[in-house]
Amino acid sequence: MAADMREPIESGCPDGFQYMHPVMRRNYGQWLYHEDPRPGVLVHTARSGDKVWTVRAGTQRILDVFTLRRLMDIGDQYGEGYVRFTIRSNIEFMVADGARVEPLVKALEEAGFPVGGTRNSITTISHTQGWLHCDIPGTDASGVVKAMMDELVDEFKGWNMPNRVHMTTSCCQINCGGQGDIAINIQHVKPPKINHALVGNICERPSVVARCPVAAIRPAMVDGKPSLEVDEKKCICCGACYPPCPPMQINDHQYTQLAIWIGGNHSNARGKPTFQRLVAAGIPNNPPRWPEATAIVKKILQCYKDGAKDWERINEWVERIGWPRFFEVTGLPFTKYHIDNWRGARNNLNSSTHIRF
Amino acid sequence: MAADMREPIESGCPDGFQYMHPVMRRNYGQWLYHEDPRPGVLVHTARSGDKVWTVRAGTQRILDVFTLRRLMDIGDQYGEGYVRFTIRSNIEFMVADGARVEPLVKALEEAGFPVGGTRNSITTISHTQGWLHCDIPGTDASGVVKAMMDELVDEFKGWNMPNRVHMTTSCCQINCGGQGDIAINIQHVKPPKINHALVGNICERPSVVARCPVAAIRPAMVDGKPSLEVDEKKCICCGACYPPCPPMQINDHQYTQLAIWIGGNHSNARGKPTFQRLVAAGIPNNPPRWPEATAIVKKILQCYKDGAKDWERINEWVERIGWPRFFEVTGLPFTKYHIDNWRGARNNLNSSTHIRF
Amino acid sequence: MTVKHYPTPMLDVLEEGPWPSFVSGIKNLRDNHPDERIRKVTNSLLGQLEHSYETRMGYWKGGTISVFGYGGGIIPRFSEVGDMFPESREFHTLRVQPPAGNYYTTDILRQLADSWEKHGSGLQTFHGQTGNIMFIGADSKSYQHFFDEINDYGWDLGGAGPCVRTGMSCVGAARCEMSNCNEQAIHRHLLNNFTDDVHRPALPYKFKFKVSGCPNDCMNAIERSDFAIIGTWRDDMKVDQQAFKDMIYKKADEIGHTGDRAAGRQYMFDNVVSRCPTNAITLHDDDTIEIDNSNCVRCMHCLNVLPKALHPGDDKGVSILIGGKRTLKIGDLMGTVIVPFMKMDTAEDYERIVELGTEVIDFWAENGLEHERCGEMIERIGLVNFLEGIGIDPDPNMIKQPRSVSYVRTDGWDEAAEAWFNRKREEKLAAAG
Amino acid sequence: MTVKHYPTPMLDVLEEGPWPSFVSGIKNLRDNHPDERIRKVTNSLLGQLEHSYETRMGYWKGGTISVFGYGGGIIPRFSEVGDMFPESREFHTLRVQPPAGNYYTTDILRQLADSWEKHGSGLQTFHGQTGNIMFIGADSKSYQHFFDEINDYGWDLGGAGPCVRTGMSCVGAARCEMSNCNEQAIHRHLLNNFTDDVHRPALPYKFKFKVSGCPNDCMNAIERSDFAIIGTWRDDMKVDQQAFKDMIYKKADEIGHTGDRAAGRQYMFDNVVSRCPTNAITLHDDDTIEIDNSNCVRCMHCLNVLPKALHPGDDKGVSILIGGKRTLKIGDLMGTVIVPFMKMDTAEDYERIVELGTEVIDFWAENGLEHERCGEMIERIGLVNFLEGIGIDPDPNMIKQPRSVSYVRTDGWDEAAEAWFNRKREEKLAAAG
Ligand code: SRM
Ligand code: SRM
Ligand code: SRM
Ligand code: SRM
Ligand code: SF4
Ligand code: SF4
Ligand code: SF4
Ligand code: SF4
Ligand code: SF4
Ligand code: SF4
Ligand code: SF4
Ligand code: SF4
Repeated sequence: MAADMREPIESGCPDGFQYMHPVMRRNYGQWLYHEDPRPGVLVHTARSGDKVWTVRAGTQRILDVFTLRRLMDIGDQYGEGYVRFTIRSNIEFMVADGARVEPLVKALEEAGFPVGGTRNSITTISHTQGWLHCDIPGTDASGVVKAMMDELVDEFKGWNMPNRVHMTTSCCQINCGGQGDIAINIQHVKPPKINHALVGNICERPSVVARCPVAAIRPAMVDGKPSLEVDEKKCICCGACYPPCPPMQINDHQYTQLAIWIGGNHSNARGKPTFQRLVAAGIPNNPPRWPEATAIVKKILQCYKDGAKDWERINEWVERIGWPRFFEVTGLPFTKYHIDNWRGARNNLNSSTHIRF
Repeated sequence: MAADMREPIESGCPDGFQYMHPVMRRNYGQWLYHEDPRPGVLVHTARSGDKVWTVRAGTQRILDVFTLRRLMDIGDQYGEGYVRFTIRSNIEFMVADGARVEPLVKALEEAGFPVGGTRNSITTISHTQGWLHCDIPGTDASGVVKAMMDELVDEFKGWNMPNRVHMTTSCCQINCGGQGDIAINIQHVKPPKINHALVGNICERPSVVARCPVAAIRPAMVDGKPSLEVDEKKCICCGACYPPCPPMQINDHQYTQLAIWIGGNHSNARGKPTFQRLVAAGIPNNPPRWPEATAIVKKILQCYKDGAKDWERINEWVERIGWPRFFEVTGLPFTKYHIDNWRGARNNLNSSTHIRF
Repeated sequence: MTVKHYPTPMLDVLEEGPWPSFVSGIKNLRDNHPDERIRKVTNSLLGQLEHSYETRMGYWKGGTISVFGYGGGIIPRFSEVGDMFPESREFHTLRVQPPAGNYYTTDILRQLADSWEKHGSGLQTFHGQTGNIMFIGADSKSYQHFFDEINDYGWDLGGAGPCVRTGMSCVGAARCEMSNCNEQAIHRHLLNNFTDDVHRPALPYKFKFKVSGCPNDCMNAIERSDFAIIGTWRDDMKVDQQAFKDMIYKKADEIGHTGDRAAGRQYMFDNVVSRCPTNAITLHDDDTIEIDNSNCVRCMHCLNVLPKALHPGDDKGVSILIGGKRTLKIGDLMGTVIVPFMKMDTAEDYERIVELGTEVIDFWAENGLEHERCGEMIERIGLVNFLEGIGIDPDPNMIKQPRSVSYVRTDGWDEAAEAWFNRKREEKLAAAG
Repeated sequence: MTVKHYPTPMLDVLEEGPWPSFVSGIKNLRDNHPDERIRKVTNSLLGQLEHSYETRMGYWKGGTISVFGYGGGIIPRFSEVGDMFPESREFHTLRVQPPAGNYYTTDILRQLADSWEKHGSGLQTFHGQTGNIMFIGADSKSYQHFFDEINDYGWDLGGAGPCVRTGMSCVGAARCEMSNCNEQAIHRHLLNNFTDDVHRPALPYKFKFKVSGCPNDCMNAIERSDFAIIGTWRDDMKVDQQAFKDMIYKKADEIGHTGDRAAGRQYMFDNVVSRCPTNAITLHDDDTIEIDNSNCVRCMHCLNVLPKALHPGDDKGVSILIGGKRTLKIGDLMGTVIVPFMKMDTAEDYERIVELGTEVIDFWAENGLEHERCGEMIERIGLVNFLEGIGIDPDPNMIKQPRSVSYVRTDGWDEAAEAWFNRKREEKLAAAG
């Protein structure tokens, strides 16, 4: 059979220049500055004097071919046939003719694609596969994002935030969605339930054991068959054993909940990159609209908007006012779960008398 | 025999009020501000208007009764009979009569006790027992301090430093001297040599094994006798096994060297307390004057004096200019030994692009 | 023939609201796509998804499939509730590498859509979090054909499994004035050198390259990639003093104090001068700005606020940080600076970066445990051992601060010090010419 | 009879130079002390010390001795080269607790010297690094007599071994305007409650109390003690605006710009306003200063620079940090905030702090491993378990920041949240009532 098969052409990553707007190609590496004529629109000026306008619109990321074609139609009719997608699955239309901008914006909005996501807006929440495709999800990331963006769309279209807000959601504790100024993540609260009948066949036991970050899994014989057992006292319910061994069922309609983390900031602007930190857990995983999670996110955003100085990202704002005050202004409870007990926890303890009263 | 013995009076810590200058007793908790009329002299004013002058002088810490009596004579003749010792073994004479200050200063200086150590001076280097008394010392802390203070005495008597300079020395890696803006510590560079003949009798083997921070010690039979062996690859030559088991000889006339650590800052002023960090090692343990160590200390102090802003402690200065520049200005070599590899090392790595060129 | 629709009451709620709805998109395929196969597949998919929404559980499981000649690049999905929703029983995702920088013409996207519609579900994602185009929903019969078709006109699979993964690079030099390097060229040089490692998973675990043209790090490279390349510059920042003066008035204007120089200056103090992490900025009385370049850490903040007035210098290049990744299984890791600065101009420079990538991957392939990321290995063996393994000298820019714990064995200090002094001497000679 | 002197060429070098010389002091005893015993002991000591200087090795070994009724308080030293230097063959150190705050009259010091000279070597230290008076150099025949003599007039031994150690407290309220508590009272209440634990070593390891009257922490309490008590205040800082205005001119004067208001203001910007870690200070145009007290973290800096103008508030108390220590065997630890604020006024307050000390020591005595300090135990079991063990509720002031690693099991969240809200409600009620 292999003889009939077509040998792949290992072309790897395609050259972007072939699809790039000519004015970008021409001025490659020669851009001088940019301006922001309105939310969702950038204009970059090159040393040559050339300009390129970018119009950015939100999409649903999971695009059907109809929607993709509708976007291409807009790109052809109102744009100049060149597009790109941002790291947050926003689509960008690039045009050399500034006159096209307004009609393009209008066409996008009319077709249901909000224009915005630039500068100090809340840009699209980045997300992951969820129930639509992944084999280990505790929730549906696309659904959470749709539900939240419905409520945040005005912030996407406006410039009301102190600085950019980068949000993410993920559908299991692995967090393919990564960190964010605000990250909505899965948090399991019960150890995996083991379907012992299946473990022997499906799971490579030594590698499952090795996967557990707290060494809570031991090989064991159950009903005379090789299986695994979990020390429930040690287990921190991370779900890391589930991908290599699906019979270690971690997902649960009740005990798989949401948690919210804030202050992940990857840019080097002002401060060094920071990790996100836990602020709320125990949030019901409540499809189709996850109202409890959205309410907390909106509360945090409101406090940030009210309290932060221009250019302060969420982590910078909280660090300035102090974590105790963050819990005070947001009304979120502070619990023992916020106190780090992982390796290097001592770095997260207050070893000073710097205290606000 | 016990019957003859006197039962101790477990009086514990004596009440200080009985020995306190009456003006201090009277105004206890009611002091309003202080001023610094000259190096080594403080004057504190109480809400009542009362004042107390303090004259501070350096001592050799290991006081013989003659020296102690000489100091008491001065205290009686020029002071008012009340003294205290600071945490750095400086002696302080308290007087309510400001007119006594100048004669007191003069008497102290004439008797060989330098007056100073206040405010932005280099105060006395605090130190430990050394060869004079401890059972595990790699050097003589009193000697190192005497040698260095001889060269730094003008800085003790002056106010030339950007802020207070708190130095310490210790005579083994345990560091009873504690951290400092500059700490001169022992660093062993060879694993302990074991006198197997003695181990069996002297050392409680399990507790020695437990004492090793890197689990490099194993119980072993040597020549048919119970002894210990050290995995020399793992051993980090800390000497922690030596106190509980002296046959694990860590001290060596050649391989016991000095190291210099900077930036230990315990006050909460401006920044939170910080740990000291390694800057130089491989320094010969060279009695009676340890000139190599002194030279490095003086170089660091000179750079600090030249480079720091008022009120910057050494750690604040270095953090402002950056560690790469610290190595540049001091001319000290940067080596792989500076790179942390202890638990939580990742907190000390540069995980940003914040780099000075 | 019309397809009998599974009821989707919960999903239907997600058709409401202003944000584009993925549910509406899928339903549109189900209801209006000319190809019955697609109508059925999407109907079945919606049925299963609704079932997930109701039960709050996922129902996919994995497996192993790949196109002929490759070992990875496809995420296979088999339904655990295939009996209830049979038409989407198999629903594999092909991960396809986008052009570096994610540039497309409308034409090429239409062409990809056409191919995909012929073979797959009609659903795709621009892009996955690692940057692939994800064509979601092929079955065993179709994925090879789809691959063959798009591979013929220039598209190739990305990574999945323990292999080099698809790279990412920011829009950078194509449009962004902050860019300090040719992101695309770096991205393609590296990735296409490791094509074999992308297609045939044989490493301890995944390995990601990401390229950001400046320290704003729009690709999240430091946190989300094993090998982060970040553009930067070594000489002085460029200052257009006239543009800066204009900005004082422009900002005054923006904040409603048109013509008020003092207000503009205050804005500069509050938003630029006082925000510099190293206090490297002085605003003079004559409205000129001065940068203490020796103290500037290239954080980008002042350039971000004043893109017209301030620009990166001319002596551009990149910093390289290694070992970033998400949580599993020792907690998140940021990359660590391994190369503080490297020019990225000549063919030799590109060779050097590819060599460095090779050194790193080889050393890690040899020393990493199974399922251990490069950063975890570095944490386990210590940075110094890693540096020695890849042949790079220690540099103070690699650390935040020197060690504070005295547990270190410093024999070899003299040699190490000697090596440092020699290196510094050579650098000086080299600089002198 | 004159004593034959061991040659001390190396030590002699340490008689040179301006700093007071411990060598000269010892030699003075050797040469001029009326008591031959002391002349001999010190001669022998100098001999052994010179031998150490020559060979770069120490020659003391330990052992176990104590006074009648106690288990610790003396560091025994036996010479390993006693044959060469027989007169100082035994050279034990008695650790004697000084008065809290280290106050002495000249009389009492003379009295101590007289007793010591009668029994010991004539060498003593004010003080050891833990704060004891160290009487260095007693032999087996004499230490009990010396102890009996000074114990009779009010002096007691401190700690050595696995026990509560001698405490330390700063000069504080006796002289210092920064003080926020009665350091001596706290020191003595705590220490003298644990006298039994001081004298009879029976804990996992050593345990130290240190008291600093303000966050300048002149006692290094946070880093060097297991139980650090640091004075602080909760209400607003006190500002004497007139004194502040005067300081503007005084500082201008000090830096050579007499009468120059602008120079004085610049000094205030550079040294006060811009140095506040939380930017809580505003210098107004009318030369008044304003403190944003809700944001001030009581770092002390501005008070340090301006002791006449700025003073701690009236609602004084202490913060308590637990677990500081030096390196062995997991690396240095700073204490962690366990009690952000506690009043220290009434007898009940003193009882509460003693109770807290007891809780901590008891829990640690029960759960600490052999030779494990309290801070090491906290690191091993996690702060939360420690808090539960001593019955203290979690508070955000205990942390720098919440956890960043997702490895945590959050069942019980709802109860914990509920407890928080209840606590806050009660606090509010208490404050209102
Ligand atoms: C298009 C995009 C890169 C791409 O190749 O896809 C991009 C493009 C630009 N970024 Fe970005 N950033 C993009 C994702 C990011 C990310 C990653 C992310 O969103 O996950 C980061 C770092 C993530 C983080 O959370 O820290 C990022 C951190 C920045 C920053 C630093 C902000 C800060 O203050 O911390 C700037 C500087 C600024 O804001 O002026 C910046 C600035 C810019 C500028 C202004 C650069 C320029 O001069 O052209 C670009 C215009 C953007 C705008 O939205 O106003 N970009 N930018 C990404 C758009 C995402 C979106 O659709 O919203
Ligand atoms: C598809 C995608 C999410 C998305 O919807 O965008 C994804 C999906 C999966 N990720 Fe991921 N990861 C995706 C980007 C990421 C990222 C983000 C990035 O690359 O910047 C991360 C964090 C960065 C990093 O590499 O650490 C990420 C960290 C993980 C991890 C944890 C790795 C770690 O060391 O902590 C796993 C678990 C594993 O590999 O064992 C994982 C595993 C998985 C698996 C393979 C789960 C599994 O074992 O079956 C998921 C397959 C889902 C599916 O059905 O397609 N995925 N994953 C992203 C890849 C799309 C693409 O190729 O473009
Ligand atoms: C006497 C003494 C306390 C005692 O009970 O023994 C003391 C007394 C004072 N200290 Fe201190 N400090 C004393 C050891 C310390 C220590 C501990 C040490 O030296 O090991 C520290 C913290 C250690 C560290 O390295 O961080 C300490 C950190 C401070 C600070 C904070 C300095 C900073 O900017 O970081 C101040 C505030 C200041 O400088 O105005 C301070 C201020 C003061 C003031 C000005 C307080 C006052 O208003 O009276 C006192 C006058 C001192 C002077 O020297 O000018 N004292 N001070 C100690 C004198 C030691 C000596 O002989 O030199
Ligand atoms: C005498 C003194 C040094 C001095 O000359 O001032 C001293 C001397 C010794 N210390 Fe210390 N330490 C002394 C203050 C300290 C301090 C400072 C402090 O208390 O503020 C520390 C650091 C703070 C701390 O507690 O961590 C200190 C940390 C140690 C350690 C390491 C403890 C750790 O957990 O890291 C040891 C080792 C041990 O106990 O196993 C130690 C052990 C010792 C021993 C008992 C060594 C031994 O095992 O034989 C030394 C006895 C020397 C002798 O011959 O008298 N000494 N030791 C200090 C006590 C005098 C006094 O009672 O006033
Ligand atoms: S976050 Fe978890 S469930 Fe979601 S796509 Fe990634 S691996 Fe799958
Ligand atoms: S859920 Fe996590 S902690 Fe629990 S057994 Fe599985 S891998 Fe281990
Ligand atoms: S530092 Fe070491 S040698 Fe010196 S007194 Fe302390 S324990 Fe003894
Ligand atoms: S010197 Fe330290 S590391 Fe080496 S064996 Fe002894 S205790 Fe272990
Ligand atoms: S990383 Fe820098 S160069 Fe790249 S797009 Fe972002 S701002 Fe521009
Ligand atoms: S780039 Fe950052 S560090 Fe450099 S001058 Fe600007 S704000 Fe300061
Ligand atoms: S700690 Fe504070 S109160 Fe105590 S002496 Fe030092 S400055 Fe004064
Ligand atoms: S005490 Fe410290 S934090 Fe408070 S206002 Fe003064 S400088 Fe700022």
